[in-house]
Amino acid sequence: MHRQNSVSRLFLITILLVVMGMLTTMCAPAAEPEPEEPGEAQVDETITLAIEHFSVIEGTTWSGAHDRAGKRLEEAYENVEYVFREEVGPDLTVPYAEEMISDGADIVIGNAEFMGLPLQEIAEKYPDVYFGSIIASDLTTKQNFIRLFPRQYQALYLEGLVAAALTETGSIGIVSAFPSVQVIRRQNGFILGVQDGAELLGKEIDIYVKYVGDWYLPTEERDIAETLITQYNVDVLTQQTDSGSPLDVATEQGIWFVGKDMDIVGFYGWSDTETVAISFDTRWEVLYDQMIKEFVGGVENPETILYLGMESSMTLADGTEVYTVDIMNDNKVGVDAISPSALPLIPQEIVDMVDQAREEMIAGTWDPFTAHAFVSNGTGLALEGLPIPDAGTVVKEADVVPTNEFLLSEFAFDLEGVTILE
Amino acid sequence: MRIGRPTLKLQKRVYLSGWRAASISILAILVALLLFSLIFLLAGINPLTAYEEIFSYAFDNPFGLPITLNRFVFLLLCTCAFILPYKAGLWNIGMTGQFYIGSLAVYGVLLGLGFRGSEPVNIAPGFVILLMVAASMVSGALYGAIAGFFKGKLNTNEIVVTMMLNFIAFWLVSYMIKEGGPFMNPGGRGESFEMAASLRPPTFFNVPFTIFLALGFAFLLYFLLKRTKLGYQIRAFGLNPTAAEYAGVNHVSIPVLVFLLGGALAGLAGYHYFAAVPGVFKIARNYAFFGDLAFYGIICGLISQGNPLASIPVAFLFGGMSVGGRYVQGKLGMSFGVDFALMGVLMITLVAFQFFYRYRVVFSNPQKENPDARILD
Amino acid sequence: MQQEQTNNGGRSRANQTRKGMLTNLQRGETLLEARGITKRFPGVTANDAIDFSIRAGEIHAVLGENGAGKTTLMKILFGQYQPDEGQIFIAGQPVDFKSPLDAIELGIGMVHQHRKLIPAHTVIENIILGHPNAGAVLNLSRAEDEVNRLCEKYDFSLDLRAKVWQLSEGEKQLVEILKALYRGAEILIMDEPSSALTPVETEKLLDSIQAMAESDLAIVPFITHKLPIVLRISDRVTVLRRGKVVSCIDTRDATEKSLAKEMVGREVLFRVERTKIERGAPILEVENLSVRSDKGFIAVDQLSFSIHEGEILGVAGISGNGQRELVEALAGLRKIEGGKITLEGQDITYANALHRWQAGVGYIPADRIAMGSIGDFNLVENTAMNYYFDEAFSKRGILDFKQIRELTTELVEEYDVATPGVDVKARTLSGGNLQKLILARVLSRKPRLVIVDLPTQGLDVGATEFVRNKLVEAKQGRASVLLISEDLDEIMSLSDWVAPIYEGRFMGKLPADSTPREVVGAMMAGIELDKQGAAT
Amino acid sequence: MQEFLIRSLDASTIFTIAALGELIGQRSGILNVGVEGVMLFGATLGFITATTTGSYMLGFLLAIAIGGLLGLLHGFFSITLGGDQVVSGMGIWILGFGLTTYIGSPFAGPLGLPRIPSVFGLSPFFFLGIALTAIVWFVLSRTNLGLRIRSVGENPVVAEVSGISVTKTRYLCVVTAGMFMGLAGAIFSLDYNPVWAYNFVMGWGFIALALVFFSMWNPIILIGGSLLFGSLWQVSLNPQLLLPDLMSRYIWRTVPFTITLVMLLLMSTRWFRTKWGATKPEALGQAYVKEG
Repeated sequence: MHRQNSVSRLFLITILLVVMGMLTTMCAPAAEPEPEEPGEAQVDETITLAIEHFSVIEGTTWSGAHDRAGKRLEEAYENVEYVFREEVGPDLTVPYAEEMISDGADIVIGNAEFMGLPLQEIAEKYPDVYFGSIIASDLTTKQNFIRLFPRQYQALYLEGLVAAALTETGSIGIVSAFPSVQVIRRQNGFILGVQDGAELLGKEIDIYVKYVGDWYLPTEERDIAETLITQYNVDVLTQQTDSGSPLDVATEQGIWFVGKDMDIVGFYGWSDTETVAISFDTRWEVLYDQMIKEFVGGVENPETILYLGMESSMTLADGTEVYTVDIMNDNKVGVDAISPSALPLIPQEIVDMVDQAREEMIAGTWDPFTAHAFVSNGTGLALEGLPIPDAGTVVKEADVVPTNEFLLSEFAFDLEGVTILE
Repeated sequence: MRIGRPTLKLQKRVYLSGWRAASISILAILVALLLFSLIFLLAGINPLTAYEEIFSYAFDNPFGLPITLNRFVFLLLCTCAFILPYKAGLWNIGMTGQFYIGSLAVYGVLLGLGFRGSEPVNIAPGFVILLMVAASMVSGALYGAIAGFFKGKLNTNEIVVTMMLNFIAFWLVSYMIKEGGPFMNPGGRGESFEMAASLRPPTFFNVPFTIFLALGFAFLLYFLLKRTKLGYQIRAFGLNPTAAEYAGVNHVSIPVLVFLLGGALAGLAGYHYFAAVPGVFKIARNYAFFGDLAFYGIICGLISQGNPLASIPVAFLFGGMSVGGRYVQGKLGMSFGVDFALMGVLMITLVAFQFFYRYRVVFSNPQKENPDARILD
Repeated sequence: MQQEQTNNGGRSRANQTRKGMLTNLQRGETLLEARGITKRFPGVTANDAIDFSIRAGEIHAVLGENGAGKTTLMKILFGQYQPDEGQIFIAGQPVDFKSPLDAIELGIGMVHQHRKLIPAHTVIENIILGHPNAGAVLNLSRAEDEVNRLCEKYDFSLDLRAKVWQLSEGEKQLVEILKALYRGAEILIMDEPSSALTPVETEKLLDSIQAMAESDLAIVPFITHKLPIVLRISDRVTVLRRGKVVSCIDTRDATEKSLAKEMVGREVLFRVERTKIERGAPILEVENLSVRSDKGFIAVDQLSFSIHEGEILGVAGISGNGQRELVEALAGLRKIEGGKITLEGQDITYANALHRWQAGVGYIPADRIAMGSIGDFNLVENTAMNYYFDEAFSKRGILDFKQIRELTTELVEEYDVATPGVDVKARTLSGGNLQKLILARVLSRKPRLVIVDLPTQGLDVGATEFVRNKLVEAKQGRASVLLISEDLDEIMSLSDWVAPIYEGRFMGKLPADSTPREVVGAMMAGIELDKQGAAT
Repeated sequence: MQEFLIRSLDASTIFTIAALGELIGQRSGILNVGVEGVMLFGATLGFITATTTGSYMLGFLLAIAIGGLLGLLHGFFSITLGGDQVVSGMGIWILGFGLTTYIGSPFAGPLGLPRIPSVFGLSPFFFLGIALTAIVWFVLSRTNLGLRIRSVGENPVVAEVSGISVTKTRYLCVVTAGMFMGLAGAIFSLDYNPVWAYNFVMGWGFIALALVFFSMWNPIILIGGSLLFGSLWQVSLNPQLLLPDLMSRYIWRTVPFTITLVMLLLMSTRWFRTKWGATKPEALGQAYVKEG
């Protein structure tokens, strides 16, 4: 009896699915076709930029910045259209990409490195499409598969200078995800800034890094931020994680916060300049802009590694020129981005130094990673065939230009002077 | 009281025909979709358009259907992993953990054979694939069996044990793939090393061979429960453990066995998603997402009322809903979470409709039934 | 509709004003009257136009086979069920019970056959549960004082702080009576009050009941199958059959035989023919068996005995003296603490339940629903409980349900199980039919040792007769039978040997045909007796 | 060290209040495995209300109300409809996870209100937690209502014949339980971590559920368990403060769960049960259908 029961139930459910399927297919032609906008008859010249966001857009700095980049390009160029998918997992990467391509996407970006491999694999199948993927450490490319990343360390260096000036306790804390090349490289930029600032001001400054274990663990991030403040006397806090919790802790505890990836005060209004002393903004649009230009130009062999810094820029629809990365806070850039409440606390020499270093980086005449020696702290992330250099090892001398390859895939040790907390 | 007003009376069903059960399920799904229309309406979207997008993408789209099928295989395995203990009266909330551990075992095999991203030499890829499948199942089984063993031996609540094991497994994966862990990606970016391309299993329309395994296991499970001695013992134990024990069914080995077998299937889901689904081929950084997805196996198992065959269309539907829901959100520019919300509403509606499997509503007319209005004072 | 609502309101007001009215009544006046009570359940009419009355000061017995509608009627009188038709009157006033609360308020108390107590709670907590004057914050010492006063009045002794699970069955019943009295019961409905009590406890109970009836106008309708008790104690007796009142007579006009005839509708033989079988080889030998209870104390204490081929050993005792543990240890369901169990020379001390089934043990448990059957399985699947492991019914791990189905059909026929078919779920069977099915299932395996625990508890006369005869048949088939029962008549009439059990030990092993009933009764209560029956 | 303790206590407070709710429900025989879902609802709706109206009070009230409402829903499924309680609980969890993700997404980010002031350095809810524990303990063990609740959870048939409405009592408990869980969720999102983020309760509801089993249905042991878990949680996040260089931070993170597991196993042993007389409400998880 029971058997009959389930079999016919199964049967019915199958029928339901079939019926639903039929309904939808039958409905499909009846459904109104996408209305084509009358003005844009020259379909061929429209460039569709498709971004696959690995996370949610709303309320995140990383995907939020990519999303804004897409929208800005759409505004800046009449013939650029931006489409996207959110929270794209590895299994969705290819189907979504192919679906968007079938809908006319010309450039497909995966904004997390795990999308690189699958996109790279279908690149040959779609020779007329440019593919792009974020670099965290992998540098493999193909003729139409481009790796891209901004030199965020430049802005982080400037933030470090400000942070050094602001700390009174001499302790700066970083709530960090987990050791990886990307995280360590960015932290190193910040560390160099702090150290230069400390030297200039004759301060003793400790930098504490505490890893949470993942990019997005709001509760743990909060708890760890609290630990840094209460146990390590940190009075300037920054993060290499994705949730808003560390910022909230800084607000609550009345200490300075240094932002990352996006101008959260100006863009999300999550906090104000009473807490956020400085932040930096990543303009992915500069990188995409270069890809679009090459695409429009019909370049068959575009540049496949785009590692752009402040020297590169683009002009937005409203006429402002934006650099790939820049310090930014409350919609102001450059030294103006330093919080008005923080500014009085910062010695003029630091402000000058920030300004000067920024100008030189925009001009492309100076770079913190070129200028400084890389001295190992003996900590970091041991990669395959790349053990962490012993503490004190000078891996790179000052004023030597590090290769992109080194920075992007091998720079996995912490710089001397930082304390990594277990 | 029944006096003077027409009443709805509930009658316990003595017998539920298959057609009725099926129509109740379908009605429940329709009601859920109707309820969810409200959310589309609030977002200013025509529900019909939305559902058309959802269903056509999930079930009738060359790009969407493979995702649906891949999710379906995953869900079906997790559903079967839930069903077997469920039939023995036990709740496996630990598919997530078993799935994680199964995934780890797959990459453990690769590491052990020295194929950390490199191509296998001297060993046929087919053999390595076989090893990976076996490892995922064995490890998932053993991890699952922990809960079964403690349930059988100490009568420890298996819901709580499997839950704790989920949390533990979650962090074990982190340990293995991050920061110097044995499976760390060479770039150290929070996911495991990539599986060598030659170890990718054959696919049919972008769906790996695991679909046949999953379907096969569902049928096997159905047969096991229906016809075999073991299945009989499991069902007896599930309906009345005391009576089963009286009849000689071992109260330790049954819980261990069902969790062992259930864990094996959940472990296989680890192989499926992280070593067989196109585009993945590594323990993904967002492995927690798939861990959460495994929970939907519970829902599918409950809706199919513990019937492995009924769970096939149910898992297919839920796999499609998760894919279509996500798609429609991006397509129609809704805020994030449509897919989760849709599955939540489906779930709660189906829970409510469970009632109608057991009762039927009878309208009774008091005028006819109670001629004496019982006015007595 | 409006009018009816007013009536509703009026009725509940009337209920309130009548509170306590029963105390003013005189002996012999009709307290409670039920007219034309009809209650239907899907498929059955449990009560069919029943008229019933209770007078002040009387002990009124309600007799009937299982399924005759006694319990339904009592539940209606107690407000647990609402009748479909008919009306209840208290002191001449119509009343309408929506829940037991209404009945309790009007002075009706109920002592259930299956104890309605919470084992994890203390005696006093059980007594005050639901009491309207318990107060928001519990004042246990005040309640204890009040209950102690009641105890003194009726000469009960009870530790009010003890947890109920620690009490004996007799004490538990006392708790129920006290609970009803503490709530001000004037009418006490007792369902099978003497089941699970020792003869000694039963005597004491009957005395208390009589005392209550005489001194206090506590009115006690008394439901039982036990005719001697009915004859001894009641003033009037109402006999129900198939939901209808067959007769209502003064007890002094009734005899055991006449009542039985009315209950069953035909003549009943009360004696099962005891056939003597030539004493064969020992089947079951138990040496120094010790078993612990769930609570961890020794429940079976160094027990040694043997049962020979073709013998019935009756273990007489009040539940809770280790019978359950003994039976479960023999069936392989409970870990033993020490000792040795041998079945036909084969050591099965550490064999599990399955091995014991295969070795020839057949166990018929006391709890037919919780242990003996699986309610959601159909009859075929229930039969499979004792056959799934049988090589004859499975091939390479796959069960041959077709064959089991045939077997079930045969058994259902042979054992006269009343069922529409073998595809119905076991839960739809009545107690007697379920027991027949279990019996059929177990005995058809031709076990060498039959362990049977409370085989006729809760069964009606017809089913009881059937079950007992089947046990005797098994014995004639040269099986040995271990019979556990609380019913001394059953033990005495069926067994070859009687072993009264008390606190985990046998008080002796006596030949059933030459031992006076009273001796066994006394031993069950733990009194050491010599063979002559005098206390030592 | 002091701050470390404070964080532990703050976390324990949330476990305590959510678990207390669950305990009340379970004592009346209703198992609600959807604690996480109710907490997510309470947290999200409380957060949205507070952030849009600027009133903490409204936020908490709404969270408590939605908790009660979900309790009512669970009650409707498991009491009135007599459905399987685990099924209903799972449904509530999945619904909570799904709907709050959708509803809350537009509100992602910090709350943007001044912090709730602390009392003696501790969150005021810590004291509320203690008070609620004491009240729940008192009600359950010393009052008539408590006796009723316990009776309904132990044996609803007995309770019913004693004149107690099983349905009413269970509804009362399950709604109260939901309110506690909703409140716990709101404390999480308005006080403990006032930043809305996707699925941010991250399993704390499930931990609360485990704590109830751990507590053997005793509010006093429950608060002990919460404190233990809260401290373990902090230790596992900050091993360098107590036991540096012992093991990987990821393995540390498994410690609270492993210890909970070990404790649960220990409590399941015969030795422990006979010694401490652990009492699971006998009717837990069983539907009660009134006869007749």
